[in-house]
Amino acid sequence: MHNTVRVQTTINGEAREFLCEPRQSLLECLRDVLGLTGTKEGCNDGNCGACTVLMDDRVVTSCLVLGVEAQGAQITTIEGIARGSDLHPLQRAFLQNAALQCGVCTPGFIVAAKALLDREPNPNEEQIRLWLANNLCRCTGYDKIIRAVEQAAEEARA
Amino acid sequence: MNTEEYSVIGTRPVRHDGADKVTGRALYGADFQMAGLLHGFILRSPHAHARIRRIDTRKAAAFPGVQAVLTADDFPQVPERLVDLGEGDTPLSYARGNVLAQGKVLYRGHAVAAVAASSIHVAEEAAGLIEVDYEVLPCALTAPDAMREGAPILHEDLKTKEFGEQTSRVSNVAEHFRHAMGDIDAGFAEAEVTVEREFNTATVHQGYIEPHNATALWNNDGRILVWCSTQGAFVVRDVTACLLDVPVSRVKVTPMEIGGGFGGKIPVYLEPVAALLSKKTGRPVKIVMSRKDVFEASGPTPGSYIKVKIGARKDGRITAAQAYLAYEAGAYPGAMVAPGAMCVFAAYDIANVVIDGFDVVVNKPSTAAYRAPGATNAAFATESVVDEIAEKLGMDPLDFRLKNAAKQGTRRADGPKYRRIGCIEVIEAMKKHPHYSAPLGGPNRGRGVAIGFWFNVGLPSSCTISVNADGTVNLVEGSTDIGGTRTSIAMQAAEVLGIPAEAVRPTVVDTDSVGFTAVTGGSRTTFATGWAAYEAAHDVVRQLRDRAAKLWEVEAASVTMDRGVFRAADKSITFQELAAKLDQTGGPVVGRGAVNPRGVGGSFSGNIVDVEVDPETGKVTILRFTAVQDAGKAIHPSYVEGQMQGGSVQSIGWALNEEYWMNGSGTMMNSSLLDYRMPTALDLPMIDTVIVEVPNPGHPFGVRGVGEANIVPPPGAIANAIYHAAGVRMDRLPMNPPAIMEAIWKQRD
Amino acid sequence: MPTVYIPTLLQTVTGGKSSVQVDGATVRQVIDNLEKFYPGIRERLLDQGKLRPNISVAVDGEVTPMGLLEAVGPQSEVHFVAAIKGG
Amino acid sequence: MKWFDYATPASVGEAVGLLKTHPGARLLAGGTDLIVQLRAGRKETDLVVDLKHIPELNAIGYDAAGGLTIGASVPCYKIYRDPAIARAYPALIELASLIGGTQIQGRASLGGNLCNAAPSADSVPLLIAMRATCRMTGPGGTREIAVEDFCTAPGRNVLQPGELLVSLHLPPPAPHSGARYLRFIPRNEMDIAVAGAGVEVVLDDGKFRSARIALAAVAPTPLFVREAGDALAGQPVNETTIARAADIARAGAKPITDMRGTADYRRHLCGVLTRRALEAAVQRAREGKR
Repeated sequence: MHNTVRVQTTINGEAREFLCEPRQSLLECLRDVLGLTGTKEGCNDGNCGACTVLMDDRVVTSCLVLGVEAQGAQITTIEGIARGSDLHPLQRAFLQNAALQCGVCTPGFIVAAKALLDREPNPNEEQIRLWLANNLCRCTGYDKIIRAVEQAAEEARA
Repeated sequence: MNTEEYSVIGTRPVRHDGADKVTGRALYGADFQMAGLLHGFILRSPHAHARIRRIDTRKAAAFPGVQAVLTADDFPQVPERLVDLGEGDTPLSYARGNVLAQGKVLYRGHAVAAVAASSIHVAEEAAGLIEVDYEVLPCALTAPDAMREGAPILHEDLKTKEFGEQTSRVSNVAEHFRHAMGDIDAGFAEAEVTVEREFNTATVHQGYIEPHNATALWNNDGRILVWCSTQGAFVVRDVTACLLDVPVSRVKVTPMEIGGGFGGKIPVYLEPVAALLSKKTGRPVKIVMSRKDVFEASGPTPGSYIKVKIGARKDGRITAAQAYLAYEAGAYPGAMVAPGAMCVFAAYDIANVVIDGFDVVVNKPSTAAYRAPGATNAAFATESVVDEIAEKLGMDPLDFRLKNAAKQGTRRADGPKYRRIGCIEVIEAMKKHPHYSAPLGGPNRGRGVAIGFWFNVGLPSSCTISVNADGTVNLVEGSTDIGGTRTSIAMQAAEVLGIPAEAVRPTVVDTDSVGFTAVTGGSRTTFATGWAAYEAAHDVVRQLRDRAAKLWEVEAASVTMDRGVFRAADKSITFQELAAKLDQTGGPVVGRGAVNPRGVGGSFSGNIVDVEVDPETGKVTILRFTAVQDAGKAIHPSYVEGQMQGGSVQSIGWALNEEYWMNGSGTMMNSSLLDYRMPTALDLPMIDTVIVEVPNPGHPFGVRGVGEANIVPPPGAIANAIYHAAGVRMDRLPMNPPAIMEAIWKQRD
Repeated sequence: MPTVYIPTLLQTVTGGKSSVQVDGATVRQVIDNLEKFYPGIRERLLDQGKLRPNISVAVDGEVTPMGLLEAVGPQSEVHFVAAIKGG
Repeated sequence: MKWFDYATPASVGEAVGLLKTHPGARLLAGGTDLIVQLRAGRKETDLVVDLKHIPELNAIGYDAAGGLTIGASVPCYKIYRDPAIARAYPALIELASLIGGTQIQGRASLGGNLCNAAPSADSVPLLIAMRATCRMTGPGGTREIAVEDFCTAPGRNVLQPGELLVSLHLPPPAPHSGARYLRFIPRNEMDIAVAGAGVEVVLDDGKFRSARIALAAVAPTPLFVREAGDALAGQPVNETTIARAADIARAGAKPITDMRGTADYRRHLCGVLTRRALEAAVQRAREGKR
């Protein structure tokens, strides 16, 4: 007989507990079990980055993580990026630079970019492009996204 | 209104839906949740062409957790008629056949049956138990293949149409278009240089990041409620009603946020299936395509075979041009070859022209629109040949284009004369740009240019505006917002009302809550729905003038309004002050605007591109890219730039790497975002933009629409740059490393 | 009298003529009058009294959403073109 | 995806025990191949065994005398963040940085890349060139083999039923040595190698003391072209000798035509990439940066 698994984890700083089937991805668990639909599914095989979340000290595509692997982990999703009612500098910079059109890739880009700025507060254009190469955007041509990340980095340093 | 004195138009406010979209709160189609929701899964054909002998669903229906299974037989069998799919009229049987195959499967990935179950995993597993007995047939995969004598026939009843005439030829050629003007033989006889080349382009996909999705509930009152990601909620309503044989008023479609479309989210694939599954189960059913489904079973844009011949005199004047275009429609007619044939020479003023276009069905997914559909393939061919002629004449490629550029009064081969257009202004802006004269700065580098045209469209839009007591307004509209159109529409209302963009709160609503509004597509939304907002705002102003007149006890005709201030004689009152006095002057003020506009203004665009070609691997690096486009009037310049950059980059992908890589039996071998190879951030430079503004006299603010023309020139510009870098003229898309290396080897032999 | 431009593939009906002058104050009247000179042409343009699917009419260079009801002036040019939508 | 159960053994012994009771079990490290394959139905299993709770499989150990040991489940990002590896094995840092993109590197492991045994696996040619060995434990105990002997066919390897890869071992870098892996992909990231070449050279007074060359994506398995490296031993370092080794590597390739490239094109790339990788490795050896 198949059993679902109880997973205890921390999501956006809050202790959460949920039941899931081992075959469910972390992405499915976030969206369908926990109602955190800000994390998007674009390809379900790790190649578009729309489902990017932070897991402990690394950035991952949540479609390639099983929900059961979240046991004991610290997960940060797009819902945990804003600081209370204030937007994160990256979120503000995305808006000011018109760095989103349809917006479906935006959560993944912001989460991935946050991980970059947390590690490298002063990235150059090449570093930003390399870091974000696992995130596809089909609307913007990336130009305004790169500028938004540059602006957020500048603001964070100021 | 004096165009120099806009206070809102031309500024760059933060988009109204911005906060929701950077925090993850915005709800897209797949985010929709509802109590009792079931998950649907669609079983798809493993064959590109086969007759369905029998479908046995019994094992699937008996699988634990399965609530319903259906096939095409479950659709009501209604008499054949035409149905508007949002991109023109199509026989109902084609629309229905593409939603669930009837009798035959015509491409790999063609929907065959559907299952609703408690979870997506259960539905998928159960679908695997459906037994389908196929008689596999030979397939035709390219236009030239499908046009061959003795080619496998997809539709036994399909006969070639020629402008309303049904010929007697049973064939894969659904339609033949022809445009002729002048005397083609005399034109070529006059030419001193003639170049004729053949081109092949691969099928490519729009590549939106969000897969198709739909949730439907067949409610107990008989109404069908749909939540989905679509470019046109009313199209979904009308097609769903038609396929399910119910009146349109029985269907209500709520458009959720949409994760990209580019033309690909106009067709309806899932909604009628979800609705029927809901009818069978009494519960809401959600279906989401996988990425593989999106590639294999939604609508890519046609692959094509094109032949272009152009002749010119030594003075640089083009004397004649001829084109033959055969586009792959995919499984059902509608290859967008009509616009391809209308655009192929649209940038030039040529007296003697013959253009033949063929709409050819093949065993690939039924194609859909993709940003200026049909024009990019054609421009790749034309702009390559134009470049070659300019080179043979020893002329600067932009001067050559300028000398032959279409302008107001130029007659196109399809007949009509252009009204005011910005082709010359775009080419002049390219010439003036510092990029055009900048040094290339290294070996194996080359610069290319190209131009392109797209018509843009009008179509109906509706909008209402209600005034709030605090001096803001609520704007209700029906155009799903794919790239910031809430804001570009709201800004036009704000301009009329004399209030800030932020004081307009735009909302996209369901099909019960606003008048008919056609698709977000054809570069029409800022143009047409913006126009509806303009009309609605003027309606509000008219009513507010009456209110001011009442307040001041003067004739309404004596009240004027300028920049949000109403005046009569020595009296004045601001929009905001007056908004607070509505109750005492007659009650709420609601304005309405509904348009089906004429005055559509086509848009020209051009690129300058520098590339470096690795002579040992054939790999192309885009070093610098400048996009120029005539916007008419840029309402929100940031989002105009964004359209130009996005269209350019999609087209760079089309030019260099993207393609449906089909094996001989019609299976797409690279149906993942890994192997389909859309450009990543690391593959590109910044995309410089130049917005040219030649106002469209047909629109109150001069808007032309900017969503599409930008995708047209890049493949030609890049091909020309590759030639100047590596000495090879590429005659196919994609111009990927192996193709370029082969061309280099061939040239060395 | 308005000038009607005959699409290339319809010129079989007009004996090769590429433009024709016919009376009419609306597109519908123009087509009705055209039919008198060139029997059969109406059927190529209309189906059950409506413009055939995916055919648009342009008057003076501009595609009109009014179709057959569009007014036509004495100096007007009338074209029948493929309907364009877009992405 | 079909149902499976999930286990998190805490030791190699426990994992081997699970493999014995569940012959159809699949091992999960980063999951970037396995989860995709299960979802696409290309693999099935009744039990996924997560290896990330076994200390030995998740440790990195380095000392100048003994060399480098990398647990089979160590994700790429831990390798490229490790300063000791960066000093001693810079080519390995580059390698860990080019498998997938940022997010994939947060999960994918060299051990997983090796066990997946794809002909195009990016990590394997360099590991072969750098003389890496594999440590495997199973019901019959522990054994070690050279990486070049590990893959046997597309998707197949030498692991016996019940056996698992524990770690990879690299010998300490030889003096005056340099290594480099170059691959060709149409995009600049997030792509499968059309062809790849991993090399290591050891120099000695203007000559090659030894060289090892291995290729990706041009044979049913990652391909060790021993003869190409051997041809350099004792030869002077110059364009001619390097070109000759590249020719031999190209001749050794047995590519197929598929969506990623034609056989001719891939063979051609083997020559180009081998030459470029050798030049880069020589440069590195001369600069003392390995």
